Amino acid sequence: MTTTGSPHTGFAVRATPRRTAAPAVDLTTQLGSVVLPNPVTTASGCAAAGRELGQFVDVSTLGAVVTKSIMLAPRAGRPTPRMAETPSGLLNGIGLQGPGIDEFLEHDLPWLAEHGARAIVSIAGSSVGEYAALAARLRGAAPVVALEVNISCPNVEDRGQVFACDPRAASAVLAAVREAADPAVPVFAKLSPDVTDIVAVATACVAAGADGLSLINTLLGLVIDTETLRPALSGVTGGLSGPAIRPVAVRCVWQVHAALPDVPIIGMGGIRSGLDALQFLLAGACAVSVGTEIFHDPSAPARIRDELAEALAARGFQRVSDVIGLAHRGGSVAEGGDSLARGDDFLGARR
Amino acid sequence: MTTTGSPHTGFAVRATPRRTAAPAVDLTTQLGSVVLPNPVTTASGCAAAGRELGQFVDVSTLGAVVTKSIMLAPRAGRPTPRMAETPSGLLNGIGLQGPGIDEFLEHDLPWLAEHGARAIVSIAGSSVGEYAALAARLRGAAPVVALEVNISCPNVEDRGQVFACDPRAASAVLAAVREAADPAVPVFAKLSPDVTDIVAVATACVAAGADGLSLINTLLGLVIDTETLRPALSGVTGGLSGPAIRPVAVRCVWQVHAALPDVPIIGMGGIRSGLDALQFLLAGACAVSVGTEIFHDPSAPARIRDELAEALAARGFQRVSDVIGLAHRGGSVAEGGDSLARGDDFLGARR
Amino acid sequence: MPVQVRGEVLANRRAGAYHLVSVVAPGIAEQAKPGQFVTVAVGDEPTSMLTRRAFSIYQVRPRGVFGGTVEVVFAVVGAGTAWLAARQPHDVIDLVGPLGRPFSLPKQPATCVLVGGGYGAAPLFPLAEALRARGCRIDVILGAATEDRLFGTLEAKRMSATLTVTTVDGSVGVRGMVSDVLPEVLSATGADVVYACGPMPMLRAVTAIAAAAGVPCQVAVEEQMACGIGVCMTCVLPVIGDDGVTRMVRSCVDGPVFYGERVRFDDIGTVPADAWGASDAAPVDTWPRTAAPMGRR
Amino acid sequence: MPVQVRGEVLANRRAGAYHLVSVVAPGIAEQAKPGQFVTVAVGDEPTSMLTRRAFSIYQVRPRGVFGGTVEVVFAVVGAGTAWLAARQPHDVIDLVGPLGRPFSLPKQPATCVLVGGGYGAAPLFPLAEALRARGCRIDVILGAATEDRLFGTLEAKRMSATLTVTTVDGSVGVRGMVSDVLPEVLSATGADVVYACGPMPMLRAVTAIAAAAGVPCQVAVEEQMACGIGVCMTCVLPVIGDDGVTRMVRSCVDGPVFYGERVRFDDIGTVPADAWGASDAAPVDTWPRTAAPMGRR
Ligand SMILES: Cc1cc2nc3c(=O)[nH]c(=O)nc-3n(C[C@H](O)[C@H](O)[C@H](O)COP(=O)(O)OP(=O)(O)OC[C@H]3O[C@@H](n4cnc5c(N)ncnc54)[C@H](O)[C@@H]3O)c2cc1C
Ligand SMILES: Cc1cc2nc3c(=O)[nH]c(=O)nc-3n(C[C@H](O)[C@H](O)[C@H](O)COP(=O)(O)OP(=O)(O)OC[C@H]3O[C@@H](n4cnc5c(N)ncnc54)[C@H](O)[C@@H]3O)c2cc1C
Ligand SMILES: Cc1cc2nc3c(=O)[nH]c(=O)nc-3n(C[C@H](O)[C@H](O)[C@H](O)COP(=O)(O)O)c2cc1C
Ligand SMILES: Cc1cc2nc3c(=O)[nH]c(=O)nc-3n(C[C@H](O)[C@H](O)[C@H](O)COP(=O)(O)O)c2cc1C
Ligand code: FES
Ligand code: FES
Repeated sequence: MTTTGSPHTGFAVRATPRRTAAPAVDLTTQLGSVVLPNPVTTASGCAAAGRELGQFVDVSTLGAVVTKSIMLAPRAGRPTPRMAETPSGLLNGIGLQGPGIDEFLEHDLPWLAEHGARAIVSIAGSSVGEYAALAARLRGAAPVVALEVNISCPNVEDRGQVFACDPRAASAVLAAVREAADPAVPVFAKLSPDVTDIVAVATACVAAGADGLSLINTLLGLVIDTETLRPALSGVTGGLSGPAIRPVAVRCVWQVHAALPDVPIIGMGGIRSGLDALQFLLAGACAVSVGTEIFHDPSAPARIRDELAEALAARGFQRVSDVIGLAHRGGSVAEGGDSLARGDDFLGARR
Repeated sequence: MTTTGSPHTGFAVRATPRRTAAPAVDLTTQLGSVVLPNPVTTASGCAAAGRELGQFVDVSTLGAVVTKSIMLAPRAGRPTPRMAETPSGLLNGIGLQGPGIDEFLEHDLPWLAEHGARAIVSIAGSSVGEYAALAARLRGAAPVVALEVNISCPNVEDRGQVFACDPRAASAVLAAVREAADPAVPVFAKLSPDVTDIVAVATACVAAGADGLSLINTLLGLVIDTETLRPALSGVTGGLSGPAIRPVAVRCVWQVHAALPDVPIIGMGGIRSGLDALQFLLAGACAVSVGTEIFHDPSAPARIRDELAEALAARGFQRVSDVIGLAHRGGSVAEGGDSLARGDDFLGARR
Repeated sequence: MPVQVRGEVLANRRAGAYHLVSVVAPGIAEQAKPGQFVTVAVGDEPTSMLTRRAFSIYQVRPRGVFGGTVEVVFAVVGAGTAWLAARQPHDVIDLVGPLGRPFSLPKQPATCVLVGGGYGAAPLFPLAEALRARGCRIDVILGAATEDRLFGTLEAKRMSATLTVTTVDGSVGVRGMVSDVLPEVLSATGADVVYACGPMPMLRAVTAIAAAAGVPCQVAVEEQMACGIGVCMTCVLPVIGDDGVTRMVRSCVDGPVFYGERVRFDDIGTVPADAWGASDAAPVDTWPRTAAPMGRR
Repeated sequence: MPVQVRGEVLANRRAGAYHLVSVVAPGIAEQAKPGQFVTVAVGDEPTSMLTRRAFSIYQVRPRGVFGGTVEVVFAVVGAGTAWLAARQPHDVIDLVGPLGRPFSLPKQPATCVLVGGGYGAAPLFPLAEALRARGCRIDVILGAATEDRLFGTLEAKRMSATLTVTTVDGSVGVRGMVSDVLPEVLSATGADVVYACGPMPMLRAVTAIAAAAGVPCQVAVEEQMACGIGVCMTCVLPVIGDDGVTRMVRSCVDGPVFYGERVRFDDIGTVPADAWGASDAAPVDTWPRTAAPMGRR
């Protein structure tokens, strides 16, 4: 095994020599009707629309670029401060600053097309109508391969209730988007973990027409600055991301995959390494998004893709599809691994 | 200022010299009818019943010892593995292993009494009746100063639904416990963050008779072992604790205090330092519990108490009660701090 | 184009209240222009500190026995800078740079006043070098709270026509702030342009004084940054564009150097109502989902 | 009583596949008994690794120029041990110890067979010293997967009547496992007692062989530990008490040394149905709250 992984922290020990030749693993993965060359994408809001990231990563070699949630109109976002670092996490409150759909279609998508990238476009609205309008505007736009519907937004038509926190509101959005969008383009609903029953929300979205699910958006958090004695973010609360939330994210993917095994899932939340990505695939995701880790390491998406290929090869897998949901099933490979890691081979591995 | 704090990570820079003389801050705090000498307690399940911790900390000098949730009968808990380390967190699935109330009353409480500690006894049951029976058994037992009702347990009478995830089930437990318990002993409901609306659960518990709230229990999480390709814990999912969850915990305290400003709150979740504890007080907690950090530093509760006193003194506060909920209000001290931390004093502090 | 390199620490030493760390960083050293910055990944892996720390580039040596090197000057303020201060020679650190827009240099020889607050002096030295190469006259003002927080006074003296030093406590130089001496220096030198780097309130004051004197002014700002490369939108501030429209622009890629009069200093920490995309409606956002009062002040 | 100390690293060196680190740890060194362990806080602050790492105590020097010192032998398996391996002399690390129950020593001089697997050999050396001080005869078996994972063969040879070495790959000594040679050594020496430390399956095999030969046996187990001091209940395994009742006992405070025949090796990783507090009812627990199927295998 070339990667000495710590199963507990998910960290590869850097000292371990890396396999140099690219292992022959089939990385393609299927998201509903779409086939991606590999399962590693960027998380919405963590790679803008790909251009800046392009300085560090060849965006055409990623599974897809998931773009920052776009709204109909340009939007200035929240006042600063917009972030606070937390232990193994990041709290942010950007407020969906963005150029609006017109400029996005004019400047951002073409750049992605020119550079051979596949785009999963994230859309956000404050009413069901806005979501539908965005989906309609994106019909036929290249290089869009899927839509991701960010429903962690307050519904201005319903006392600011967040769509993702209510199965009915969530399904209203997804039904409208599925209706308005290009029928050939799969629609993913991006869910919030801040609910009592994420399976209920997932099921409602799928029933309304979502082709897949993106799990998870950030957790609602708050940091108080102990010097100012006030909340650190101008918006008081913010969204918590990063490795801190990874166990929550893997749990959500696990639960939803267990309940809806045929629905494709894009998993995300705290992925820093190929082994972290592997956890999400084993839990049931078909693809993963890398978010906050990009801020730590701008070449992370490419690195994680390569580490994942290596980790799969080291475990004797030839295809990504072989591991999707495998942790639910166990099976011979798992059993073999089990005994090794537990030291059941006696004086093996570790001694 | 003696503590150079990082407002973002909440970590005191260790290199900073510590004030040696104990600062004259009044640390007493009031939890309903009970006055504690200071706001720092141990979190349930992270200090057993105090005895082992007593090797590292004089338990009589803590605000209180919150004991591991006790059930009516002895309980073997879950199979191992019971833990996985996660980034700045810990996932555990102990399964409430414990000796049962008889042995607890016979061996554990007397030890705490002999050693001058105040006990907040955490109780857990699988039916409303079990909770009530526990509360009744604890009537008149010294040195119990409060009960903490751990309602993050599945209700065997309702398809295993967790009490804390349903305002009605939660209030049924709290009503029964309040009824059965010694009227002089305040009853705290310990809530789960894994709900869409924690304020609704909090409000229901208080309406049912809870004198206070403990926030928060662990977040539901899952780690997959990338060697065995299976969940790392025997129970598949587990509870996520540690600094990773601190922003979620502070947010819960903030929301509940905003909605129920007169209800005393014991805050917890990832407290590692006096500044972390201060965040919880500023958000509205009257006391705090130190959990996972005890595993990292067994003398943490005493250290955190001292660091808190220092941090209060350094900020010019004379009483703990002056800071409870202060972050909601702002005010002159906050304004002063604000300008300092922002560098508004021009070439001040940082340059 | 910025690059990401893992380079060996060559030296890490104290300079008054600051630390100077020099790192082998080929690719960064060759490209760096005055006013640009680097970001550093902090903490041993698996680190709990996810965001990289930004530092202005002080010295670069594009060639050398070890390849190009980059030097930064920093103050220890929290866990990340404490970690950096503890790095030893041969330790390897991860740098990304050069980042951001550099200072613009005058096309003709000009009289330039350089104003630095504390470690904000650092980027002024490579700037001074570039200006001198163009035949500019350089006058420097360095200010700090206390003497040990002045950086580079000796070096500044060497490369400037005049050096004025201020300290808030008066321990050395003029008691007061750089803004107290700037009007005098501007008129004495007949300055053509002002360059400034330091805390935001200093930049605001310098900008106001320069504007009053009719002297154009460039400022290098310092805003909290989560990514440093333009993908996250944390580092914004309200800046007036060529078209007169205020936008919340990213200080990491559209800055950190701005024309002072373009920065709406008084509105930093707000979204001005006339900014592009600002809505008068109640702030609609991704995360607030509580019915509880959540207003900040 | 265990203490918590912050002590300087004196030395950190390689020994085959392992690292040996010695640390100034007054208070721990003076109290330590063979079979006890220490825990180490890993990672620079603010560390992302919350649980301390446990290591058997190898050598202690209660007095010395630096005060008492403690030495442990460890393999790098993950981020925590990688961090520990990178510590330099003068670095300070945080130790808690001595923890756990030590090996019991025979009251009379006896013939003792000590069996160590890989780094499990470490606690056998202080044990051997204590046994020799009581006039015991010592025979040692050390086994490992490969030669570089054998620890302390030279030292073992010096202090034992006989030393038998096994490696799985046959690179040195007998090809095979310690359990392959143990029956022979037991009968050849007429052993009175067996002491063993190593991976769980080895301890199970050693216990079975000793039981078959009618020789009492003490084993030092290694279970995942979150706290190491008895407060968390992660480190349990099913052990039969004096009263014949199986309990899930904490290996950190009730162990790590147990009488082999008391440990229900075959039931490790389960809660036996006859264990104290085991319920036949569906496992009731604190956290599962999904309606989705959650069964493990
Ligand atoms: C463009 C730019 C150039 C800079 N140049 C220098 C320099 O040359 N020398 C120097 O000493 N400092 C410089 N700083 C400030 C430096 O980045 C911070 O002091 C440093 O990030 C603090 O890290 P910490 O972990 O010690 O503090 P913490 O307070 O623990 O940091 C927590 C988080 O807040 C951020 N943060 C804290 N303070 C600042 C700050 N003042 N500005 C931006 N982000 C901050 C950190 O990046 C981190 O994300 C510069 C900042 C920017 C944006
Ligand atoms: C009583 C006792 C004595 C030990 N003595 C030694 C010794 O002398 N030499 C030595 O090399 N190792 C010893 N170990 C094992 C050692 O504690 C682990 O190898 C070490 O914790 C791994 O840490 P890591 O960060 O490198 O690995 P990671 O896998 O990243 O650790 C993640 C988590 O799992 C735990 N963990 C991982 N492996 C083990 C293990 N084998 N046993 C217990 N917990 C584990 C860690 O403590 C940590 O909480 C002992 C363990 C125990 C319980
Ligand atoms: C700065 C920042 C901005 C984000 N913006 C968006 C967004 O616009 N739309 C969205 O659906 N998610 C957004 N997210 C959430 C991420 O896409 C992702 O779901 C979350 O951060 C968890 O993944 P991570 O831990 O890898 O970052 C944002 C996250 C961060 C950190
Ligand atoms: C090992 C472990 C066991 C716990 N057992 C209990 C318990 O029995 N009852 C309870 O109410 N909470 C229990 N908790 C939750 C803690 O009391 C606390 O709410 C949570 O861990 C968050 O605080 P922390 O981050 O400081 O640990 C346990 C936590 C841990 C880590
Ligand atoms: S710091 Fe991320 S956009 Fe500027
Ligand atoms: S490790 Fe915590 S009780 Fe043993």
